[in-house]
Amino acid sequence: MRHLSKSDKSTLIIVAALALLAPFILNPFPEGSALAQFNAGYPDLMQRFAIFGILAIGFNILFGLTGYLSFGHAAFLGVGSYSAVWMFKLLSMNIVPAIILSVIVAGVFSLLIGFICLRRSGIYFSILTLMFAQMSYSLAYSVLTPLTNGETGLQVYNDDPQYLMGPNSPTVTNLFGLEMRSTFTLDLGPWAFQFNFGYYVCAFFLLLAFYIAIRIFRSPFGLMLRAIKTNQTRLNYTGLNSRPYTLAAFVISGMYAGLAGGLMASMDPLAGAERMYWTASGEIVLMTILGGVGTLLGPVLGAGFIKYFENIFSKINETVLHGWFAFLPDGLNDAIVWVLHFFVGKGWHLTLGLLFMLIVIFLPGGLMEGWTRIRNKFRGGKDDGEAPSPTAATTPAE
Amino acid sequence: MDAILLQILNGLDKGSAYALIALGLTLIFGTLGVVNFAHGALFMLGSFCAVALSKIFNISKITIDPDKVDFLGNPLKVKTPYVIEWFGESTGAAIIDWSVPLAILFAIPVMLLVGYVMERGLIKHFYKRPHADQILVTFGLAIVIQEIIKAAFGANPIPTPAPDVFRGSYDFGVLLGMEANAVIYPFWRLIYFAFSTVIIASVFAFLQFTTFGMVVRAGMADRETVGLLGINIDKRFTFMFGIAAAVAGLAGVMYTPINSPNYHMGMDFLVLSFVVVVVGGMGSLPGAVLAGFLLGVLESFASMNEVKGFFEALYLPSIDQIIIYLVAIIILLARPRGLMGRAGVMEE
Amino acid sequence: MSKFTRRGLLKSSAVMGAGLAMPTLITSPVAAYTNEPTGGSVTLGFNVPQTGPYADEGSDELRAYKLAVEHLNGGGDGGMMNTFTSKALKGNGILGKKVEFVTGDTQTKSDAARASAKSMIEKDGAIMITGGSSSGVAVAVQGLCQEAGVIFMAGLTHSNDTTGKDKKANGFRHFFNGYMSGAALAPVLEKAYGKERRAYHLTADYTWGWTQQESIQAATEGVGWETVNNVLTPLATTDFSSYIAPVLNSGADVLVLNHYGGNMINSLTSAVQFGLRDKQVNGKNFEIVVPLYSELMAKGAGANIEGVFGSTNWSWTLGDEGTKAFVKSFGEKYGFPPSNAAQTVYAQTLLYADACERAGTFNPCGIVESLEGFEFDGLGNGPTLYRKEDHQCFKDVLVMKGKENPANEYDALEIVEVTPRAQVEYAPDHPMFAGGSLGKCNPGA
Amino acid sequence: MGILEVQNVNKSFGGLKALQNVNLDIEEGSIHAIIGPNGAGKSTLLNCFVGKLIPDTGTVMFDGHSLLGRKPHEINQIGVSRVFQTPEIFSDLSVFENVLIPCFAKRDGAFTLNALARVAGETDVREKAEQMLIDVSMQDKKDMTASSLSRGDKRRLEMAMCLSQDPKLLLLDEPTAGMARADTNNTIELLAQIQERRHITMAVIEHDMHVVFSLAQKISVLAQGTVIVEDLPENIKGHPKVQEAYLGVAT
Repeated sequence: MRHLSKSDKSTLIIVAALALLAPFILNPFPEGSALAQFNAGYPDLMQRFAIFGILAIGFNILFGLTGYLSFGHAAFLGVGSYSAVWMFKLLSMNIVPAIILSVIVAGVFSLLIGFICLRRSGIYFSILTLMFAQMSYSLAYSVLTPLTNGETGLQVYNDDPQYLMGPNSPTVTNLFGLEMRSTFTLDLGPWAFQFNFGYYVCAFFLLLAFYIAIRIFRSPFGLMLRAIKTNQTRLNYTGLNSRPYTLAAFVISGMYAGLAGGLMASMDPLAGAERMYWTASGEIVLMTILGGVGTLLGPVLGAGFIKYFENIFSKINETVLHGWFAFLPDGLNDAIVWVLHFFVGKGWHLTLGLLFMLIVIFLPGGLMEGWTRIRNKFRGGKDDGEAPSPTAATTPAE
Repeated sequence: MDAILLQILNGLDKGSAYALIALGLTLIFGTLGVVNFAHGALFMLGSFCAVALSKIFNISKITIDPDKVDFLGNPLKVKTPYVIEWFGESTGAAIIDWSVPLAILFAIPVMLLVGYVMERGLIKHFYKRPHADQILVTFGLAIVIQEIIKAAFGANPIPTPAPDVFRGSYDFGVLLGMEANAVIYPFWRLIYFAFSTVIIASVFAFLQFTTFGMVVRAGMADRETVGLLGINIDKRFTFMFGIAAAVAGLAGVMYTPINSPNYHMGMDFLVLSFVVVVVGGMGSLPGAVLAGFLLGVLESFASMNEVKGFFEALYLPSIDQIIIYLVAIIILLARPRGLMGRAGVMEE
Repeated sequence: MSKFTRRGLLKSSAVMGAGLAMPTLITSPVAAYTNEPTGGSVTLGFNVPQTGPYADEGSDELRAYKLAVEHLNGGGDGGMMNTFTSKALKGNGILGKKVEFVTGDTQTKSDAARASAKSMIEKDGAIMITGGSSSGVAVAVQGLCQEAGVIFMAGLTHSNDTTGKDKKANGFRHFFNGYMSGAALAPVLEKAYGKERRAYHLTADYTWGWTQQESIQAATEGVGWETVNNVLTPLATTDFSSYIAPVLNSGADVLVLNHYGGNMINSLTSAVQFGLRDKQVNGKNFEIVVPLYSELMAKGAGANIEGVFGSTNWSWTLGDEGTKAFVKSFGEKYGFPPSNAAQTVYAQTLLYADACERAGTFNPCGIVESLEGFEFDGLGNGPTLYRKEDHQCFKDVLVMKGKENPANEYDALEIVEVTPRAQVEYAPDHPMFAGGSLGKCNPGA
Repeated sequence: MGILEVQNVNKSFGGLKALQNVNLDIEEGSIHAIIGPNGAGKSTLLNCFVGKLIPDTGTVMFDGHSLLGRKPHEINQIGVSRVFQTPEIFSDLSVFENVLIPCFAKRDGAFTLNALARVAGETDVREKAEQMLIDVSMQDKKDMTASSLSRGDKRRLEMAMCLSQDPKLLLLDEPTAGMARADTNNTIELLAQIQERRHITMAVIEHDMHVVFSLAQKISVLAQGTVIVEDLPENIKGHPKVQEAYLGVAT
């Protein structure tokens, strides 16, 4: 902490506060109310926010700093998950060995893939990573079924060896006995706030990941990575070979992805091959760009944004819509519901697609740019280093 | 021998589809410098032009047949398509039967318009933006187009067969003096191959032999200089976007009888078409076509039982799943800019 | 109608009791089992694909779920509740509690399906999860429900594994499986095409494909057929031409397509394009078999399915009373007949509600007990048994054929034979279902 | 013995002979200009210095090392810095960060895993970077984004970046190309100052005679791929061969 600048420290503290109080912040609406549909403060989604936040932060270390756009990052997430589940199957349901192994395996895997892919740059690099990820997916889905359990996904069975399982060990994922799923519900008036142990484990790792990311951003290493993005020729004529730097960034972000994968399996001990499909990699890219490439907080926001839509908007069905507009006369109610039903429930993809377009058209620096703009309006234009990277913000849409 | 011949046919056929899509992608990239993730969606839109036309032909007049009942016991509603009403049984049925070829005429103006609107309304504003932004916005657009089609036509594939005369297959084996059924190939796929070849040839001829095309090519090589000559290159590039959309659309129309179209077919092709473009070399039209055919043939050979068996003996089962990627990776490692790419294009 | 969950009700009343003026801290009362309903309503979670290739199948399942909820709450004409042999359901909800539901999108991905099921359990307080249209999803969600302590009533899942090596005490499957398809199809195929046949299998290269292929191969070899080759096709294949092309020269005279959904539509279309069905091999007409049919697949494949044999769980064209009642209420509400996916999820919902009534509790363990070994009729499939050993329903299986001249798009398939239950039964420890165990019912909490 | 020695270098592309038997000898501590009309082979020669092109025959030796086929970072590591025709700077970064990078590179050398743990702005490196900015009088523009600088300032920044590595040889490729007169004069002045203060050897490839004659201590004239004259500036001015090469007067 002592190495951080003042503004970084305050960012970290804000993130820590947000993470700690997430069960309150994400549950603003009382339970009975119609708006309770928009509450996101339940364990699974909060865990996902944190996990995908880690993933996006890690991706941003590669893409945001070096400009190398990997289209295959989901592969490392998948590999991390598989290794974690294997640890559950072989040792015990304690998440510590699982998370350690998932980070290591993802690191080794990304070293291997990065070593090959980083021989090329630009779109050639992107397509190479994409192809490696697609191969991993195809193989995991079919040929490698003994290792991955294919279509169904790898899970823990009763007859697995679990060599470290004592007679009294918990049969669900835990941290030295503390179960990930244990939740304490605080009923406060009409609100019910859920404090889930698993979520706080994820939040701890999120903060750790965030802190490391700040350190990397502010280190000479981070500076070199940003130099690679803006001008490789100059960097080479400064006596530096950019390859080791990009490879290190690639491996670090691969390890972040592995950590995310390990955590995902720790919260829910199942690893499916779809986790590695190219659309999953694309989702990571979208999260990062949507939030703000090269910013510290952006990727976390982007991850939250997409996961929120996936989990909240997809669950709004016509019955819910009718409920909301029940106060309107029948005809009008039906008309509104008819229009809205294209955008929620089975139409949530449409809303997401439209929002992608709107954000990238009007906020070239992603959500972080929106935030900076709003803040500048109120504060009269002070900037303390969390502005989106200049490349993303130089050209407005028109 | 017969098996190899068959797979060459298959490969050329598949390859022609890849080449057509990659050609359009490269046209857009080469002229406008835009990475268009919505190109697969344009292909899909083309297919749905054919579906829509066949639905239009099937718009029916509903009469009640009191003698028959439907599954609920209500009087049966009999549907007679208006085209049959108007043009008589045989002509009407023929029009419906020929809806896919007729859709070509329908798709060209529609796709040109779609391309034009897309370029003027959206893509234009992204020329100077980073490629990542272009990817994001076109990906968003692709999702939106898909979802609109899904809302209108549903998620299930919609069978849109070729005209009756083109059903069945041609026996090449007999032609080459082999026994019957040794090498047979469906008529419609042969037509698809021929059609693609013609379209590819026309695009090249257009760029090579017309003044318009020459200006566009010059613009692709050096946009500023052409602009300095007082030529409005932007207008021509917009038109090329329309052409690329139309090429994708036509590829889609003709593809409908081969596989029933569905709303996400564009995404299925997207990854592969990018692989094709990159293997061909970013910005190279001949490269895209060459890579399309190469990967098509390769994929077909990899799916041969003999080849699969050979790799299985080497403990490499399911080689057909990954062969394209493997070969593409090797090509990219051996040739840094794909088969025919230029230096400095999208390498930053 | 504003959405009042049982939780909201509980809390508002609790607050009133404690006095509105002071902010009050109340921790949840200890429940006997996960999401024990305490208010006047009970929430079911319908988890179906709403995006992705199976979205239409998901929509059809949702229609059936809504119909079932309406019937359970005493609305509509009661549908199959009137023909169901168990008369425990009274049309006043379940155990007197009004039935409400929440929906989620599985996206046909295990991850997304589990996320959406979790949110229904954790956020909406769903007491039972049902749905799905692929085996991967069904197995993944079934595992989740076992851990969370809620009941899972599987929707469309055909893999042997769902009630084989991945079976779970909290999970129940009404739908049939790959083994049953094979057992039902083989005799019909023998009758139609003879004993002397040589089959060529194209199989989707993943778990469901493998188990189905294994089942069909075993069943057809049982009636004397020979298996020439089994070629695995990658899941992502869209153009099957290169797999179809060598079939004709392989000496085979039957092509078995172990594909589902888009894969099946595309492979069948390719096979027909290559003119396989117009050819003669070994002096016999070349034939194609699609072991698992669905109405939507038939619709997607269009005229290509004419004369092609396959199997389904149920068909709206059946003549029994249950079927008639269901088709009538579904058809009147939505204007077209239901698919077999719709029927299975409707039946599952009714079966769950009925089990609650008979057990007198929502406790998963009570429900497991009352569903295990339960015999019933009147839900469209004839006399049916929920087997205790593996939670698989045993009932008649339909062998279907693509109709030559369908009258309309819902009439693409016709029933060839209703294979009696006895013929498709197998021992719980049959090798294709070996491994795994139900474990103990888990009430959670 | 000069610090950069070029001996018998030949390079041809297909039929075109771009360089024919080129010999050069750049003395340590001097400013040596290489001039010549368009197409004389200046760029080809420069590319042979930096490893981008490998001559068909001949050697390019720098301080006892061959430069042939070396990668840019290796060439830099043995003491060659390069100023480009259009300034190559890290345009997305701040002016200070631009200078910080070569300072770090000079101190830490190649990548080590250790670098991951270090923190930015350690005092010694920061001080050096500050000093470099003062040397090119840009300390007041320290926090500006590099891309927003004027052309002349970009050139200064690039110079500062090169100098912060204490090179033995500075290669300058048309350092004043595309500059306004005032900027050009500033750049000349800056180069002269640097030469005076640090005695760095400079090889200037240049078009602009004004620059060449204000700076160079020795001039080589390249025409049609060969060095036609190598002499002191005052002797070059009226040299008939030079006039012929530039004006194309037939003999």
